Amino acid sequence: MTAKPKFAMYWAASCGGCEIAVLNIHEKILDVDANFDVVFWPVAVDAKYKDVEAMEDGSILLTLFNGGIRNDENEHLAKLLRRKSQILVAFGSCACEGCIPGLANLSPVGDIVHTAFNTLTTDNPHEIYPRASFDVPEGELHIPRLANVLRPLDLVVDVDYYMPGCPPESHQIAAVVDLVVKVVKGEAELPPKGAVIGVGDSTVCDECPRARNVKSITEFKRIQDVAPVDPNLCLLEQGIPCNGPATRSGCNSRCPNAGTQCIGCYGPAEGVLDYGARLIAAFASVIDAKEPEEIERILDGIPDPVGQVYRFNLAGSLLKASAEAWKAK
Amino acid sequence: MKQYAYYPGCSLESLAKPYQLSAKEVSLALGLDLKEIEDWNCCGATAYFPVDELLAYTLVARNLAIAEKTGLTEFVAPCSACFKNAYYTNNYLKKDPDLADHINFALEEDDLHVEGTLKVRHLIEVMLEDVGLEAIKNQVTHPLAGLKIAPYYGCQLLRPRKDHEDVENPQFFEELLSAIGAEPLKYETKTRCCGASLIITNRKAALEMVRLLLKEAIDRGADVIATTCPMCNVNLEVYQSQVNREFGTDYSIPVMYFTQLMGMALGIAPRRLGIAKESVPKAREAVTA
Amino acid sequence: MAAELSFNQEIANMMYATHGNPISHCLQCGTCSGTCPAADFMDYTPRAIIGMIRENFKDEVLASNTYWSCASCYHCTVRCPAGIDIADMMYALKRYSMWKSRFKEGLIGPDFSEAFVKMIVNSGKSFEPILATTYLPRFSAADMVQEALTATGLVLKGKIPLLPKRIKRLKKFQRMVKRIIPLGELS
Amino acid sequence: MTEKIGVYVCHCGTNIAGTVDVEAVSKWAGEKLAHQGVVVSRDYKFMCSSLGQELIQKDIKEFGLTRVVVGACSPHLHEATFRNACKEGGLNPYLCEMVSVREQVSWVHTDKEAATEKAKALIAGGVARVVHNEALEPLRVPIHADTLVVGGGIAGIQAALEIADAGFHVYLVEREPSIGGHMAQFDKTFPTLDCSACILTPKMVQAGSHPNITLLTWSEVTKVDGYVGNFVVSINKKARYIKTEDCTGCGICWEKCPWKVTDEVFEAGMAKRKAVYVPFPQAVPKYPVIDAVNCAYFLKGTCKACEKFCPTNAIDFEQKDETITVQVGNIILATGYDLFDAKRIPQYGYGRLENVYTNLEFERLCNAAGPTGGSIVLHDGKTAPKTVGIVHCVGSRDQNYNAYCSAICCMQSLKFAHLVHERTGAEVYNFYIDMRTPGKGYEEFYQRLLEEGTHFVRGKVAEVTDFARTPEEEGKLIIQVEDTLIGKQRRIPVDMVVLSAGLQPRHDAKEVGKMFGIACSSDGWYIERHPKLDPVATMTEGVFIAGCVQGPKDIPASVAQGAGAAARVLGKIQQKEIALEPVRASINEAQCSGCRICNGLCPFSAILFHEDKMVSEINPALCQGCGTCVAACPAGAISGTCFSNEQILSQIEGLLLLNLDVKEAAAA
Amino acid sequence: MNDKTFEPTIIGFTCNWCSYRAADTAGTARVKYAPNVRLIRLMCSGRLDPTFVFKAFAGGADGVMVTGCHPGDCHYVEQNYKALRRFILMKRVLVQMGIDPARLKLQWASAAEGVQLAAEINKFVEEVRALGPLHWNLDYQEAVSTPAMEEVTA
Ligand SMILES: Cc1cc2nc3c(=O)[nH]c(=O)nc-3n(C[C@H](O)[C@H](O)[C@H](O)COP(=O)(O)OP(=O)(O)OC[C@H]3O[C@@H](n4cnc5c(N)ncnc54)[C@H](O)[C@@H]3O)c2cc1C
Ligand SMILES: Cc1cc2nc3c(=O)[nH]c(=O)nc-3n(C[C@H](O)[C@H](O)[C@H](O)COP(=O)(O)OP(=O)(O)OC[C@H]3O[C@@H](n4cnc5c(N)ncnc54)[C@H](O)[C@@H]3O)c2cc1C
Ligand code: SF4
Ligand code: SF4
Ligand code: SF4
Ligand code: SF4
Ligand code: SF4
Ligand code: SF4
Ligand code: SF4
Ligand code: SF4
Repeated sequence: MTAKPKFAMYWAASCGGCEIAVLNIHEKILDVDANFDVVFWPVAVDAKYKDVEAMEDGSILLTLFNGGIRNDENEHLAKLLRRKSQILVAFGSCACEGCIPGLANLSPVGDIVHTAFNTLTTDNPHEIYPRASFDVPEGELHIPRLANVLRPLDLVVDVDYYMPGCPPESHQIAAVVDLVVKVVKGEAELPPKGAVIGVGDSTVCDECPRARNVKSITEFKRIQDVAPVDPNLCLLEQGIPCNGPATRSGCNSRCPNAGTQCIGCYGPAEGVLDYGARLIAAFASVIDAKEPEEIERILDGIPDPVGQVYRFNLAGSLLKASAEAWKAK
Repeated sequence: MKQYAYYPGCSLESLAKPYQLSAKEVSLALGLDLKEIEDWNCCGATAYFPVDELLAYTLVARNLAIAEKTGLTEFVAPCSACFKNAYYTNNYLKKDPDLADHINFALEEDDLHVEGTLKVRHLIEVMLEDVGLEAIKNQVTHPLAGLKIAPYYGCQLLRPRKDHEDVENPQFFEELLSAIGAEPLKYETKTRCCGASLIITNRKAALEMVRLLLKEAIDRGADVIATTCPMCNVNLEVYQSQVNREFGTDYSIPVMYFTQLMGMALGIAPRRLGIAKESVPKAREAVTA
Repeated sequence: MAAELSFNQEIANMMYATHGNPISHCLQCGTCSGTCPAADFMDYTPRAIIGMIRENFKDEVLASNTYWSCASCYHCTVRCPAGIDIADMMYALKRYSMWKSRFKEGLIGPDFSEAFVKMIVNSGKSFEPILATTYLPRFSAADMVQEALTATGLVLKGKIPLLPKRIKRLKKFQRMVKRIIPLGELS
Repeated sequence: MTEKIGVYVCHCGTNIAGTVDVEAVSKWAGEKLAHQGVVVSRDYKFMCSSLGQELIQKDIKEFGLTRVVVGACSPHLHEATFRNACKEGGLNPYLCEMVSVREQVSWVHTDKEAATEKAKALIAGGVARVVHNEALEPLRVPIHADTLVVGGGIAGIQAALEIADAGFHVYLVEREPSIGGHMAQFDKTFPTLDCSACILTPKMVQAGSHPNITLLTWSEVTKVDGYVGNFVVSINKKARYIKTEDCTGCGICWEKCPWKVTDEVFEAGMAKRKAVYVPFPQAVPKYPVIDAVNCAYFLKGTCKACEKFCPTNAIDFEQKDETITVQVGNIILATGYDLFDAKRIPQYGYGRLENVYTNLEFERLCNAAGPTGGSIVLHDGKTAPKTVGIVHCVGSRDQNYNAYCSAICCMQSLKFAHLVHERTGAEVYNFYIDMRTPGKGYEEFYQRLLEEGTHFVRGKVAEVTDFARTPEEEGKLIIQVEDTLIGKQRRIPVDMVVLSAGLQPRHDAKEVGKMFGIACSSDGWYIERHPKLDPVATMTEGVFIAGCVQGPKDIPASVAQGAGAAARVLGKIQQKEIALEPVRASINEAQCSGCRICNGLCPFSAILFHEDKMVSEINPALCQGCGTCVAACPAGAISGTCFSNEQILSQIEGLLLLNLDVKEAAAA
Repeated sequence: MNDKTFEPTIIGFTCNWCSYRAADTAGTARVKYAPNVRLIRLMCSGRLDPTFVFKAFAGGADGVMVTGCHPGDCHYVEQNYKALRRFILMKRVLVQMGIDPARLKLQWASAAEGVQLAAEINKFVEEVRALGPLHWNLDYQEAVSTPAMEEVTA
C-alpha cells in the first residue's frame, strides 16, 4: 500500500469548474483516494510549489491540468508538472483549447486589464492598477506577468491526453478514473498518446434525441426570439445556431436535452483541425440563399460569428488570437 | 370593437364630406372603431412628389408617426391616394434605414419618430377582410336589389401592385356589391385612370378620361357608379357637366362612395350618409327605387 | 475630373426610394404607351421618352409635356415587362424639371405642384380655393367660367369650406419641413 | 520517411527552361525535400516523350519509388500520360501528381528568379501533397443495353427510333393514351407548311410497331433507382380498362359511349370526347382508354354501353393499375413543355372575352380533324372573321411571367397569319416586339407574309377589350397598343384575337427531374451539362434530355436533339462499360452523427440518410466528387479521394515552404 | 525583402473545371501576371473548406484567393453558391480576428477568362501589397511573451 501511485491536479487560467467536476464524481472520488496518493491539488490538499519542485522527475503518475496558460506562473507550473509527471492530461476545455478565457484573445491585454480594474462597476477614480512587484516588510512580492494571449496547454508543453468539456461530465471523469485504476492494476492498457479521452466518437447530434430533416435555413435567430421552440425538432432547423453537429459527443447532448442549443464545450470531433472552420462551412452550406444580399441578411442573425463558432476554441484554433490581441505591446 | 388609427385625409373634410359621414356610420354599424389620429397633415396626394421626394415621404411619415404613437397597429385611409402614399412610405421606411434616418431627423422637430411598424390599409380592405362578406351580408336589411352598379376601382387602390394580387381584373368590389344585394356590372374600364389631378393641370386629357369611364358605365346600363376614392368620385361626379359641354354628351349618372351604398343597404338614413347633398339628384331615387 | 453624368444617370439619381429603377432594361415594347390613358395628349409617348433619356436627348425630353401629362395612375408600371416603374420615373422627371426650372411653356402642372406644397407648408392641409387662384388664371375663359360654376355649386352645397383649415402644431411642422428644404424657397 | 518520391522537372524544350532554372529547381528539390522522402530528382528535356516516361519507369524499379511528382505542363494536358507511365512502371497511377510549371509559371512570368522560386514552391507543394495520395482504381460500371425514353413527343419518338434502329431495346413511356405530343395537335408546321399529321404519323406508327420498342402509353415512371449503366425503373401502367390483346381499335365503344367530356388535352378544350376514347384518329397505339374519372359506370355504377357493344369483349372494368420494373443503362427525358396559361394576363381577356383564343386552340381550329373541320370561325361556330389580331410574346419576355423568349412564337404567329389569310381572306394584324426568325427558311417565310399584306404592328399589346369608344369599335374586340414605329397609341378593332402563349416547363418538371436526379434552371427547364458543347447530356451520368424539356425550341431542333441524345446513348452502349474517375466522397459511419447537414447539399442526390441507423451514406456511383459535402461535414466524417484534407493541407504547407528552413529555402 | 518592395505570398484555390482552366488559358495565351500567387486545384469551389483559408493565413500567406465558376455555370450545378456563402461568413470572422477581409478574395472565372483572371490576380497582388505583410505565424510566436504589468497598463 505504500507504493500508491501519485496524483496531482492543477488549476491555471480557468474558472474552477473542473475542480468541482472532479469532486462531483460522487463515490468514485473514494477510488481516487483509495488508489492514488494525492500529492498536489491546491483546491483539495495543502502542498506547496516547492514540494513539487522537490519531487523526482516523473514521480507523479497522473496529473490533470486544467486551465489555459495566461501568465508566467501558469507557464512555470505547466513546465514543472510536465517534468514531474508521467501522464499529463489537458483536463477541461481551457487546457485543451482555451475555452472562455481564450475568448480574451480577441482583445489586447491592456484592454483586459483596464476592463477588469476600471469598468462601470469597478469604481477606480485614481486609476490604480496592480504593479508587477511590490515591497512589503517580508520582502518583494511579485505578481505573475500576463502574457499577451492565452495558450492552450499543448502549445507550451507536451501533452499526453486531452479530456475536453466545460467541465468534463462527471460520468466521463469517472470512466477515465476507472480506466487509469485498471491500468495501474494491469487490467487495461492506456490509449495511444495524444488521444482524446472521456468522449464519444461522433458529435453531439449523435446523442441528441431531436428529430431532424434535410436542413435549409432561411433565418438565424437567438433562441429567446423563437417562440415556441419545438421541443422535439432539431434546433438548428428552427434557425437556432446549434453547435451540436460539430461538437464532440460525450455529454449525452445535455444542452439540447435541456431545451437549449449546444454551444460547443466538448470541442471538435476526431481529426478536425479547426472547430470554427467546420461550423462556418456547415452553417453556410445549409443557408437557403444565392444572392449575396440575402446571404448577408441571413448571416446577420449570427451577430457575433467568432463567439458563435469559437466560443471554446479560439485559443486553440488555427488563427489563435486576433491581430489586436498580440500586436498590442 | 377592433380599433384602427384612422386618417381621413383633407378631402374628407371638404369635397368628400359624404364619404366621411358614410364611412363613419358604416364602420360603426359593422363594429369597426375608427379612431381619427390627432393633428394630422395633408399627405400630399400626387402633388408633392414632383417637388421633392424626401419631403413627400416626410409629410406622409408624420402622419404614420402620429398613428404609431397611439399604440394602434393598423392605419386606415379611405382615400386611395392617401392609402397608396402611406403604404409605400411605410414600406420604404421599413426597407431603407437610411431613408428612415433622414425622415426621423426632420420629425424630431415635431417630437415624433417613425418606425414603419404599422400595417397600412384601405377602408374597403378592412371591410372585406376584417368584417368579411358573410358578416356584411348578414347585416343587410335593405338589399339594393336590382340596382346595377359599375364598380369603379380607380388606380391607387390597386396600383402599384402590393404583392402578387390581380390588379387588372380584381373581383373584390363586385363581391362586396353582390353582398349588399346589388348587381355589379361588367366594367372593362374599372381600373382605368380617372385623370386625377390632370383635371386641373391637363384638363383636356382628364375630361376625355372621365368621359370614357362615364360612357362605358352608361353604355352598360349602370344606375350608379361606385367609387372608393374622393378624387375619383369628384372627377366622375362633379365634372360630368363639363364633359357634357366638351363632348356634346348628356351624361347624368350618380356617383357614390361604396360606403354610401353599404349604408343604404344596412338601413342607415340617407341623410346620415351624406346622400341628400349629392350633386346628381337622381342618386337617391336610384337607390331607394 | 469626374465624367459628366448622362441624363439617364441624372434621372436615376432622382429616384431615391426605388434606387434608380432599371430604365436601361427597357425593351421599347410600348406596353406603357399602349396602356397610358393620357398618351394621346403627350408630345412623346412614355416609351419614346425612355428611349430619349437613354440616348441623352435631354433638351427634347425636358421641353416635352409628356411627364407633366402623367396622371400617376401606375397602370404602365404594373404592366411593364421589364419591371420599370415608369410612373415613378415621370415623377423624377417632374422633380428634375422643377429643380432646373426647365419645362415646357404654358404648363399648369409645375405651378400647381409648387402652390400645393406652399399651401401645405403654410397650413398643413390642402384647401381648394387657394389652389384655384394659382391655376384658374391659366385656363381659357370658357374653362374658367365652367370651373367657377362648378366651384360655386360646390360651395353652395357645403362641400368646399370657406376658410382654410390649419393643423395645430403648425410651427413645429414648419420647422420639420425646414429640415428637409429651406422654407425660403417655398413660402 | 516511409515514402520514396521521385521528382521530375521538365524543360519542355525552352518553354519552361527559358524562364525557370530547371536544373536548379530539380537540384533544390533533391536536397531540400529529401527529408520529406524525395529520393531522386531529375530534370529532362521533354518529360512527355517516350524517353521521359521511361525515365520514370526505370526509377520506379531502381529506387522502388512509391510516389512520383512531375513538374511540367498543366495536368489537363498530360496527367493521363504520366499516370499511365506510372502504371506501366508498376505504380498505381493515382500515386502520381503533376505540378504545372509551364502554364502557371514559365508562360506567365518573366522574372527568371521569381519564376524559379515559384516553381520550387509549387514542387514543394506537390511533394507534400503526393505523400497523402492513395492508390485507387477507377470505378468500372457495365452498361445495360436497354434504354428508357420518357415522353412520346416528336423528340422522344425520334430518340427511340434511332436507338431501336441501331438494334437496341427501348422502353418508350408516355403519360397520355397516345404518343405524338404537341405536334399531333397541329395542322401545318412552319416554315414549309407540311401537314403535321402527314409527317408525324409514319414515325408514330413505326415507333408503335418496332420490334425493339416496348411502347408503354397511359403510363408514368414512379421511381428510379441505381445509376448510369444500371438504372432500375418502376413504371405505373394506369388501368386502361381495355384488354389490349383483344381490342381491334374498331371504334364502336367510343361511338356508343353516351358520356361526353371536354377534351382539355388534345383538343385544348375546344371539343368534346367520350369517356372511352382515343385522343385522335391516328393515335398510336390504336386502342382506347376509359377515363374512369368521367365514365358513367365508374361514377354511377351503370352504363357499360361500351362493354355491351364491343365485338371482341375487350372491355374490362376490373383492370387495375400495374407497376412494372425495368432495367436500363441510360435514360432520355423528352417530356416537352406546357403552354403558358393566358388567363394569367387578365388584360388580354382570355377566358373573359369570347373570340380570344390561345395558339393551341387556334391550331385545333385550323386542323381539318379539329372541332370545326378546319374552318376558321368565330365562337358562334359559323361566322368567318374579317379581321384577326395575333399577339406575340404572351407571357414570354416579360419579367412578370416568363423572362425568356419562347423561341417559336414568332414563327408560329406568322404561320397563323398565313393560314388566316389563305383560308378566310381576313385582314391580319400581328403584334410583335421583335421579329425573331433565325432558322433556315424562316426569314423567307416572313418575307412571304409581308408580301401577303399582313399588318405588322411593332408593339406589345397593352390590352384587349370589348368596350367600344366609337361606333366603328362596336361589337368588336379592340386591341390597344402603341405602334412604336409611329409613336402613337392605336386601337385596332378585330373579330378574333389569337394569343401566342409561350412555352413553359411542364408543371411537374421539378418533381420529375428530381426523380431522375437532374435539376431545373431558375426558369424551370432542365439544365444541360454544357449549354453549347453538351446540350443533351445532364450532370447525372446516363441521363439525357431532348426536345423542349431543355428549353423552348421548334420541331427541327427537337428532332436534332432526339437524334443527338440517341447517339450519345448508343456510344455508351457500344463501350459496354464506363470507367468513372475514382474522385469520390465517402462517409465514416462511426463518426457520422446523423446531423443531416450534408443531406441536401449534393446536386446528384448521392447522399442518402438511413433513418434506422441515423447515419448518412454516399452512393459512390452517383457522387461526382465535387467535395462540397466533405467541406461541409461538421463532424469531419466525410472524406474525399484525390482531394482529401490531408492532401490539401499538406500542399498548403508545401506551397508556403513551411516544413523547411524558410531562410535557407529563400537563399537556395 | 527589406529594401525591395514587399512581395506578398498568396495562396489561390481554383476549381478544376473553370478557373484552373482559366489559368491554363492564360498560360497558353502567354498572358503575364504577378508571380505571387500559388494555386491549388480543387474539383469545385464547393470543396473550399474554411480550414484551408485559415491554414493558409496561419501558415504565412498574406492573401487568399478563391476562384470558381460563375454563378449558374457550376460544373456541379450550384456548389459555387456554397462557396459564396462560406466566403461571406469567413469574411465576417476575419474582420473580428483583425484580418483585413480584403485579404480574402472571391473571383468567378470561366475557362475562357484567362486574361480576366490574370488581371484580377494582378489587382489582388497590388491590393495585398498595399495592405502590407500579414505574417500571422511569426507574430504569434512573439506574442506569447509576457509583458510586465506596467507595460500593459501604461
Ligand atoms: C401553338 C404551337 C404551334 C407550333 N407550331 C410549330 C411549327 O409549326 N413548327 C415547329 O417546328 N414547331 C412548332 N411548335 C413547337 C413544337 O410544338 C415543339 O418544338 C415540339 O412539339 C417539341 O416536341 P417535344 O417532343 O420536345 O415535346 P412535346 O410535344 O411536348 O412532347 C412531350 C411528350 O411527353 C409526354 N409527357 C410529358 N410528361 C411526361 C411524363 N412525366 N411521363 C411520360 N410522358 C410525359 C407528353 O404527354 C408528350 O406526349 C409549335 C408550338 C406551339 C405551342
Ligand atoms: C463572328 C462570329 C461569332 C460567333 N459567335 C458565336 C457564339 O458566341 N456562340 C455560338 O454559339 N455561336 C457563335 N457563332 C456561330 C458558330 O461559329 C457556328 O455555330 C459553329 O462554328 C459551327 O460549327 P461547324 O462545325 O458547323 O462549322 P465550322 O466552324 O465552319 O467548321 C467547319 C470545318 O470544316 C473544314 N472544311 C471546310 N470544307 C472542307 C472540306 N471540303 N474538306 C475538309 N474540311 C473542310 C473547315 O476548315 C472547318 O474547320 C459565331 C459565328 C461568327 C461568324
Ligand atoms: S444540431 Fe443541435 S439540436 Fe440539432 S440534432 Fe444536432 S445537437 Fe441536436
Ligand atoms: S413597358 Fe417597360 S419595357 Fe416596355 S417600353 Fe415601356 S418601359 Fe420599356
Ligand atoms: S402612370 Fe403616367 S405614364 Fe403611366 S400609364 Fe399612368 S398616366 Fe401614363
Ligand atoms: S374496346 Fe372494343 S369497341 Fe372499343 S375499340 Fe376496342 S374492340 Fe372496338
Ligand atoms: S361505361 Fe359507359 S360511360 Fe363508361 S366508357 Fe363505357 S360507354 Fe362510356
Ligand atoms: S454532415 Fe457529416 S455528420 Fe452530418 S450527417 Fe452528413 S456525414 Fe453525418
Ligand atoms: S462530393 Fe459532391 S457529388 Fe459527391 S456526394 Fe459529396 S456533394 Fe455529392
Ligand atoms: S463548377 Fe464548381 S467545379 Fe466548376 S469549375 Fe466551378 S466551382 Fe468549379
